[in-house]
Amino acid sequence: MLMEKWGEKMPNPREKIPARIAEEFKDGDVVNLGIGMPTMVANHISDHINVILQSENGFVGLGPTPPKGEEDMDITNAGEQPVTFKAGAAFFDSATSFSIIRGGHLDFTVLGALEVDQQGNLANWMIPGKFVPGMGGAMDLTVGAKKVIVATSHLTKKGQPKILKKCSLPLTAVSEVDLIVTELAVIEVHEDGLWLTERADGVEIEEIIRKTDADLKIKEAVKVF
Amino acid sequence: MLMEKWGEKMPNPREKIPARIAEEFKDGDVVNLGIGMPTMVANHISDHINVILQSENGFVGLGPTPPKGEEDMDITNAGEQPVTFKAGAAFFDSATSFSIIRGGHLDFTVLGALEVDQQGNLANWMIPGKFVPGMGGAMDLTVGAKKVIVATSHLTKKGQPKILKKCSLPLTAVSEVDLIVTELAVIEVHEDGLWLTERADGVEIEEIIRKTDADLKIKEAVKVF
Amino acid sequence: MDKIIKLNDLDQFIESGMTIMIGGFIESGCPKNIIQYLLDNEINNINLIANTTGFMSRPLGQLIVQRRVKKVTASHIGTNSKTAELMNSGEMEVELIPQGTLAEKIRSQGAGIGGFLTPTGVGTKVEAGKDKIEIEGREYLLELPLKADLALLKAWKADEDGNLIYRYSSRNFNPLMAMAADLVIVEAENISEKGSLDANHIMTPGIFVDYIVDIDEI
Amino acid sequence: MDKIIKLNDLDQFIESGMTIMIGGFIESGCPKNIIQYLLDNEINNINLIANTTGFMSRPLGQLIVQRRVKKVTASHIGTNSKTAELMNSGEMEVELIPQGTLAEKIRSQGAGIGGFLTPTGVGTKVEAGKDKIEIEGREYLLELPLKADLALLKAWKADEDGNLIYRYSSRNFNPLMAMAADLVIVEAENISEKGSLDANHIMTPGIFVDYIVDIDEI
Repeated sequence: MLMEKWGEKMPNPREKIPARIAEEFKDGDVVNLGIGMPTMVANHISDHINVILQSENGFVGLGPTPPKGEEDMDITNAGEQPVTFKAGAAFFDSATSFSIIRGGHLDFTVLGALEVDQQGNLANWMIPGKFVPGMGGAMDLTVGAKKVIVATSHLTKKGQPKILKKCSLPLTAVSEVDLIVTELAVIEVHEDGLWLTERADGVEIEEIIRKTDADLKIKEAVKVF
Repeated sequence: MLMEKWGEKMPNPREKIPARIAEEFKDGDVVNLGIGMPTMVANHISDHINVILQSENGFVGLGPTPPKGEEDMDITNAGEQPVTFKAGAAFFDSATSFSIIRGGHLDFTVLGALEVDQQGNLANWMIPGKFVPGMGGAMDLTVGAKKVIVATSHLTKKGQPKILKKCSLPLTAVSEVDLIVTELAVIEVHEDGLWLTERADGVEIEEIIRKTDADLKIKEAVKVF
Repeated sequence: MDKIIKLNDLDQFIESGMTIMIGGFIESGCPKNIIQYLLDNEINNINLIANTTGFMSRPLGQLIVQRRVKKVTASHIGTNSKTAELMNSGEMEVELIPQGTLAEKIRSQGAGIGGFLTPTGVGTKVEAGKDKIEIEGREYLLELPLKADLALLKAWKADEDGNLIYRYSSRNFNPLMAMAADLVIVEAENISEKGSLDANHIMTPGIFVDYIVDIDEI
Repeated sequence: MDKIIKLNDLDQFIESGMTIMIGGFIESGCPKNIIQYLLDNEINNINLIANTTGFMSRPLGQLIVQRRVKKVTASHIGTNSKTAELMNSGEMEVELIPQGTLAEKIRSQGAGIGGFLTPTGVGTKVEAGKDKIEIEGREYLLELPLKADLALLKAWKADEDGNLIYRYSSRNFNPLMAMAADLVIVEAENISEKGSLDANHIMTPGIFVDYIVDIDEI
């Protein structure tokens, strides 16, 4: 894994978050990456380990996006974007796909968030009256994966905290989130609440506390990422 | 279907019963044949219809026993006897096999009996303290198949009736039997009890009544088979 | 029994008001030619069961856009904004189900399972109206089977018996729906003669399939 | 990660007292070389989960004959008369489960299903100790998942990643058990290099498989 250094005052969430999340994986892990920013985690996985990507629509062993003109619409990810598959891949039906997800065979799921709170609750599938895309596979993924990583910008587009004392939006799952990675911080979710373990290079702990609407315990030695 | 004529006073159950049962099937039916006498039904199915045989161990499209020396022990029936498979056969796992069975995708199951009664109850999997082979697939088959046919000798080896007012042995399933075929009679199971619809050639109705320990309603025109 | 039919033969089997399962994930694995038939032939008031409502520019999505659906049961409707619009205006009912639960509900119907316990959705809106059962200290929702009058599927290869093989990730919901509907009609890219597919590698046994539409015959 | 091991490497993974699922229907699809290893290496007190107890003359059946099993969970024990003998003498516990229920209990474990409702066994001895739930006027038994420490499987083809293909009716319980045990070890007739199996036709994805025993190495 190439550990990039970020000089900017304001880290770019679209690069910083996926890069940091990719460091969590070890050789042989089976990982499901959600649509959007989580998908970008794949670009940052070290070449020195074999991480097996799983997709809800029914396969393990996803490879990178094919070159223009070589797309095969029978080989797509859960967002129906064309992908490729690696040697050793396997395809199956939706019941088997969710057996993998719900049956504890997935080491990690990486998902986006509308809100996440200090009980490890996640809300990412609807804003009542406004935005109702549906939960897709998110509820199964959060309940079933051994470890749930939330990849999210620290604030909403309007500048409001997304990490809260208690989610106000309809939940995706209760107490399932294990790790929150934003462009500013890495926060672990434990039984006793949220622990700030890492801050982004150039970002002060005070700034993270200010932009977080939850009780944040600070680890003795907060690392820089 | 070759309708054979039976001249003997005592019809041979091992031929008469399977031959009569085979007449129940129509083109396209999916049928599971139990171990023993039910298996022999296959030999009597008309060449003019395509009946698809299913086996619990995971396939549809069973064909006849292979010639000596051409057995393949990866192609066996539920009794682990070598069989062949026909063009159009398909193999699958045990969960799918019982999805077919329990999910209502089987038109007929043909099973043996220790006892069968006038409520359509069947006992065929254990004699407490004596004989406990286990139910295998029989409980799923009786509950799941659209039509349950019992193939049995009319009397036990000791000359006792097997068709009873009420089973005394542990049940395989409750009120699931639709048709009972013995070497003496064809008996339909209805909500109002047992109806004798056919008698074997050379067998009097009185003999059937005498050898049956259940209330037997007699159809207006009892046919000869 | 000859299972091979033409698209025009569908008028014998499909009518307005049916509960119809449609295979596919978004549009991948969707029987787009059969769906186009529904669009061209004034099939309305569909009770649709599908993983998503597709893209608005494509056949599955057009069923929503052209208001052919009275109720849709799906896990995700975000790729077709018309779905939320008709839901909000009250013109169409939408039932959202977690994707794994949706798959398992369809499988349960085909497998003769009366219901199943899933941890998915516990503590969320998905709980509403469902029994909760605790097993060894963990809570589960009791979810019930989902059935249909008709399943419309897409296969890569079919033989004359209706044995099916799907290609890569276009398999998805198709094999599950094949077992959960009273009538099963398949759109196949390739149709081959009886016995031509490897019996080891058939993904949907022909006993589940009623008709195969020969698309080359269009 | 190298998944290919030799039979002698099994001593690192298998010990007496384990709950072990063994694939196969009677003996078809049974990993007979691995079972012979258990026989040859004093593995005892096994909590065995298998469809049947096999034939007395063959490896699976010999586990019973040689009293290696403290409890067996199976659907049928009629092919091995020693099973009933040890059951009746109280030397071995036997739990009989309808075959479809056994398959579904194993699948449930692998699929993260907390339990399922089956009509099989209602009104019979199988009811004992189980909750009965009525859905739309029909009674069902609530059956719970079945898990194991170890699953021993037999495959026809395996690649280096542990992707498996089974041959004809030897598939049976193998793919279900592959998902229901903490550790999964497979005996494969043929082992081929990474990526050599058709991704469409893999029956057990390699993510479920921990080790593949190379039988040719014996």
